[in-house]
Amino acid sequence: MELFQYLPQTNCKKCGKLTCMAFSLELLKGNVNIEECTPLLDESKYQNKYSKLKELLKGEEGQKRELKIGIDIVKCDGCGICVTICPVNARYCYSILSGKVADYPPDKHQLFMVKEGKCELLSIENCRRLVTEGKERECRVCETYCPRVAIKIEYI
Amino acid sequence: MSNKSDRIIIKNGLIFDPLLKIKGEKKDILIEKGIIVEKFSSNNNIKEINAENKTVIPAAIDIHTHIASQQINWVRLLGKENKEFQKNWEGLTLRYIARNYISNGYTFITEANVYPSLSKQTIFNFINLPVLDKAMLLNLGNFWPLEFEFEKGKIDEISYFLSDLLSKCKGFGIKAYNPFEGEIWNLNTLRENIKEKGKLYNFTAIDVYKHLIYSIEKLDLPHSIHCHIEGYEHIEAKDNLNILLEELAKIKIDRIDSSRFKREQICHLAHANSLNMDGDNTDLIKFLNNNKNVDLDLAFIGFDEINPIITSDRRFITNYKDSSGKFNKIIINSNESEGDSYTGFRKFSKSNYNDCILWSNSIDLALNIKNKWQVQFSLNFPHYSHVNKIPKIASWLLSKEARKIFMEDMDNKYLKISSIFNNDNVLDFNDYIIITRASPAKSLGLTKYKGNLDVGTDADINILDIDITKIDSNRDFKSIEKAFENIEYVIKNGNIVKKGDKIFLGYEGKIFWAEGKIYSQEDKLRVVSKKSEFYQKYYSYFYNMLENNVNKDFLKKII
Amino acid sequence: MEMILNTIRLIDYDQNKEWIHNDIESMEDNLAIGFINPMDFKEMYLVPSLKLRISNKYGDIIIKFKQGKDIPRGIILMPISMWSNQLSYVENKNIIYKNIKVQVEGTRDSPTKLIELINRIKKK
Amino acid sequence: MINKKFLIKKNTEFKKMSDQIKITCSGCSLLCDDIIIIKHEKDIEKILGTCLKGKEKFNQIISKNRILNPLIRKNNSLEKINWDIALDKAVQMINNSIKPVLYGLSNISCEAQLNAIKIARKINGFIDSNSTICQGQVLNFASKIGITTMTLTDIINKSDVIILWGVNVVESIPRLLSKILFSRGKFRITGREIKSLIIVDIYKTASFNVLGTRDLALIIKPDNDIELIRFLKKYCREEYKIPAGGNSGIDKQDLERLISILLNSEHISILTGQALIKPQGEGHPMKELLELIKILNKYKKIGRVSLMMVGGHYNMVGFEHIALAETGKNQSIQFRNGKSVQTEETIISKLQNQDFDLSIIVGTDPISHFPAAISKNLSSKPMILIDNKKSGTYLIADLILPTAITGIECEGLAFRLDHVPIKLKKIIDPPNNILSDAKLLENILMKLE
Repeated sequence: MELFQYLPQTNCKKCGKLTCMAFSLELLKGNVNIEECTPLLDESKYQNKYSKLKELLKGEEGQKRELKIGIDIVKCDGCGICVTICPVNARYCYSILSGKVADYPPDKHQLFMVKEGKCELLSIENCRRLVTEGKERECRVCETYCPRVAIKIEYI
Repeated sequence: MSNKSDRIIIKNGLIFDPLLKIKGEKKDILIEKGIIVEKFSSNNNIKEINAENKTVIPAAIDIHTHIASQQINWVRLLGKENKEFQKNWEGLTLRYIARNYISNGYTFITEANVYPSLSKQTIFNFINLPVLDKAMLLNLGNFWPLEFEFEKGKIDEISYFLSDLLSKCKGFGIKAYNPFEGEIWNLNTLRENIKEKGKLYNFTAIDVYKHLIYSIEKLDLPHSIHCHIEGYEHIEAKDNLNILLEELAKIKIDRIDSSRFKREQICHLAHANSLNMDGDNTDLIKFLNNNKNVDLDLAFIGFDEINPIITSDRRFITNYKDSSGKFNKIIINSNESEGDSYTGFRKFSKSNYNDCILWSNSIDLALNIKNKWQVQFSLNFPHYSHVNKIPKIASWLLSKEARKIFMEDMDNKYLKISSIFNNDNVLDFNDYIIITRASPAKSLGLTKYKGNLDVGTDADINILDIDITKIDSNRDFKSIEKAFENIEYVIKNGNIVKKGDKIFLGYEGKIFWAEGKIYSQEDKLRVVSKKSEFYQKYYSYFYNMLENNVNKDFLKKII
Repeated sequence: MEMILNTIRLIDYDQNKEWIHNDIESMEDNLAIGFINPMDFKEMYLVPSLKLRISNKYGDIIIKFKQGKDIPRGIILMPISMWSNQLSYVENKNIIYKNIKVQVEGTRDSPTKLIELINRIKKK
Repeated sequence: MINKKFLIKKNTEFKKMSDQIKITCSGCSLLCDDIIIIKHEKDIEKILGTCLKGKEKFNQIISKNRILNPLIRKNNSLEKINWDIALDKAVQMINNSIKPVLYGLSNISCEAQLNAIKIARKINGFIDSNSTICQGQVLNFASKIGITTMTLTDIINKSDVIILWGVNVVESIPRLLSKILFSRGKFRITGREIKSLIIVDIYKTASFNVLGTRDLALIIKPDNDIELIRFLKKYCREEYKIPAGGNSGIDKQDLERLISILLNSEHISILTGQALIKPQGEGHPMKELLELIKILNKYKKIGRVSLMMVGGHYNMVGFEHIALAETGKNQSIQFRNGKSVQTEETIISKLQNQDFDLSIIVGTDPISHFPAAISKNLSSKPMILIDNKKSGTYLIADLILPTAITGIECEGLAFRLDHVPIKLKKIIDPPNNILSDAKLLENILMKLE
């Protein structure tokens, strides 16, 4: 999010992405170079922002980074809020819509499952941050709403 | 207990059995293993009851009561510290209900308003309700899972799902209560009439009634649809009634089995006395006299000290005004999106115009509908009257004298328009037996088991200590009242449950249920699995949770 | 110092859970505990090694304590347990579990043992 | 919203479907009926879907805390006895007493509750359940004022505002929020985005972590609930003329928002807990809250406000319903000559005045819940404990009769916190052929006759 603040935010599409938000996400993952945002380089009014961005990305530039959803097993109490709130889960399983436990064995798209009173991450491949439907998502619902603050989304 | 003998013979009683067309014949009745038989298989251990100069009739059947549901519990809760309620209804406990029903000659009752999600509670109470046989009607007025089918008119799908739902909940029939009126739950407005299309659904309440009627006929359920007309006890109901009757006149259903033991109606109107609040019943009477396929139960008002309100009609509660302000406590309970229920208290009064109309409507309809088989006696217990008012109510029907005496101190405004006061019609004793015993049994599709004294039916019998043939019921209503006040014998499945003043509750009744005729199990499975998905999506429990596992001894499947 | 005691349910400090483990030591560890605001902590000149003595006219107990910045000033929270029950009382047929006025002070004594609580109750 | 082609493609590596059973968890009053158990022969291999609290319930089966034999206290230590002697002893103790009290009953099935009521009727005893000091008080006020209630399906499908008033559901009923707040209903398809949450509490509990931007957090001063409710009662009719100073520690801005939400939402579900059970000053917050709901429902142009009490024990509501149907009263029932009589007493006053000579505790742990003064009174008289696990009461009781765990080792009916009956299933056999609560109480009842 911090990265987004220092972009032009004009959605000029010169970088090839639809929005500046999308570009910032790719930037965070390390898929694109900051130089691909041409206005930042060309226009003098963005000079400040460009140098700030450079600083922020220092040392990490160019490296491809991986999404990780960390679940703190000690804190987790198995309330199942992450299972219910995750939009991917709800799309593939009826019972999750009304907050119920999903069928077992789980659907291959399912991200979270509660097992033995603790939350378990089944697979991350279908997370909305990775699989997009035409529009980039900065989805953090599971992290935001975890009452135990047990979920952490980060890029390593 | 010495009341348990294998064989009972009731000797020389005067039999009244309208279904078998017996009117006051002297006959013996033989009971073996709880069933009426032609001949005993052995002559050991026979108990003899001498019924010389006594009247022998089938036991009574209540087609519309509220006795075992969550709503009743709310009434009990509200009445916990209400002295009048405790005095007159003794907390309305299950044993109290059973005791009162038995002492008034009843052996079968129909709980008329059960939400599928709460059916477990009803079944639990049923099992603890001694002696009486019972059945419950599922309230599917606002049943979302069938929304799509109602819209498209998919009769097959509806009937498959209804059948499965009934067999899961152990229900007996279907009740429709203000169909899809609950869709506008978020607005505090009411729809104009039942012809109005929904705001969220593309169908009308009439469509729901119609599709349910076709589905039930397809399943051939013992009882037809049990219709509650929206806005009862208010002038609005008249419109809705006329709309429904108009629609019903168009429906023609051919039945293969058309014996006189089979129900004729395709639609049953619940507590029909509350529908024409202008006091003018001519249209309804005319319709019933011309159409065999509708019948109705009449809930009589007993003018008790205090009466619980048990309803699910939002229109009723919106219109209900408690003039005294004494009974403004109401418990509103919304049940799993299947509908709301409202409970409270009120007092019927002879000086209230509306209450008098309610009272007279039931008598008017009972007297003027020609075919008594289209009329059933009920009390909407405990909503309209206590069962112990039955002897009094019987006298109003059987005697003009009794009516006149009772009407003397009624509301003046009402007396001015009343036609009852000068109506000379009375029911004869046989008609009374029809509307309290035989007709409810027929309407519920129970003639094989109840409501008559044919060989092979359950031995559910009342013996009255009175010789009806020697009495002019119009004049001597007091003695009839007395005979009904203390029924000498009540026999339930060959067990004497009431003898004189003594009532024996150490005997268990059965839960009657029906599933209907299913033509294709495969299709049924398909529909049910589709519908359980709906439950997964929107309900707080799975569809399979509705399953009631009841011990087989308690159950009796009709179809 | 006068404070207000509120008994609460916490999933990590739940007495039912502790009874299931039936380990007296862990029970004393997890149930003889209170939570207070760091500001109150400072005001009472407490150090983490100290214990708290909580008392009112109904009883007194010694418990460990933890700091929590979300807890309002002047309030001490305790999971419902035998320990907190020493301070709760009955008023007009109602059991008062919440907002109990108590005296709180630091002490070097060790927390009250379960067996002592049982002995306080058991008087035949 | 759901695309059909993604459905029903399961991984084959998982176990066969036949090994899994859907059961109902009896860990708390939510009675989740969607718990999946993977059974391996006779043991439970995996438990899916339960929260930590539910998991604890399953841990109980093999925990060292289980009571497996009838026990009797002799010379301050417990001795094992066999079942016949234990039952005889129990019957003897009951027959010797004149004023027995039965208490607990909210952690057993409805069938067992019914048998307990029958026993109380038989021995002319006094029977009361945990709900006297909890949920039942709401119903008592409801019987005086009236109440509007709802069930979970209504909240899922209709609610747009959920108010947690003095209840920390994240700690007490962990799965409740995922079912009611985060679920997507028929009229609330977007789920959490369209549902807002209001929390009223005295401190920032764990429940506050689920608040979003549209939500409202109200931290009030202790014992000020009644102030706030009275304030709302006054101001919900004359809109937005709120005094600048706010009320009960909440500032004007938040109060304005609260009142606007209360008046303009379609379906408001208020969930309350133990915090409102205590009288505050001269009034009672629960009474005021019920009156507020009544006023709101009258004056609101659209929608409805309804209330649900959040209790902890899994069948607390069940006792109310069973007792109402059986005796016409929901709690604190005194039997005399086989009939329930009007009484002002509750279990608390009975224990406080030592107006009893035997206590039969069923499925609860009063010693750990009651104030010490009352526990002392309780322990001064003979006590029979019927339970499946050790507890504070276990350390005091004179005769202990173990039972099976309902919902795991025996079946039964229970009522969810919103008064919906739910069936509990049996999945494994109990150890040592222990009887269920219902059966054990039935045996005692039969021996009494």
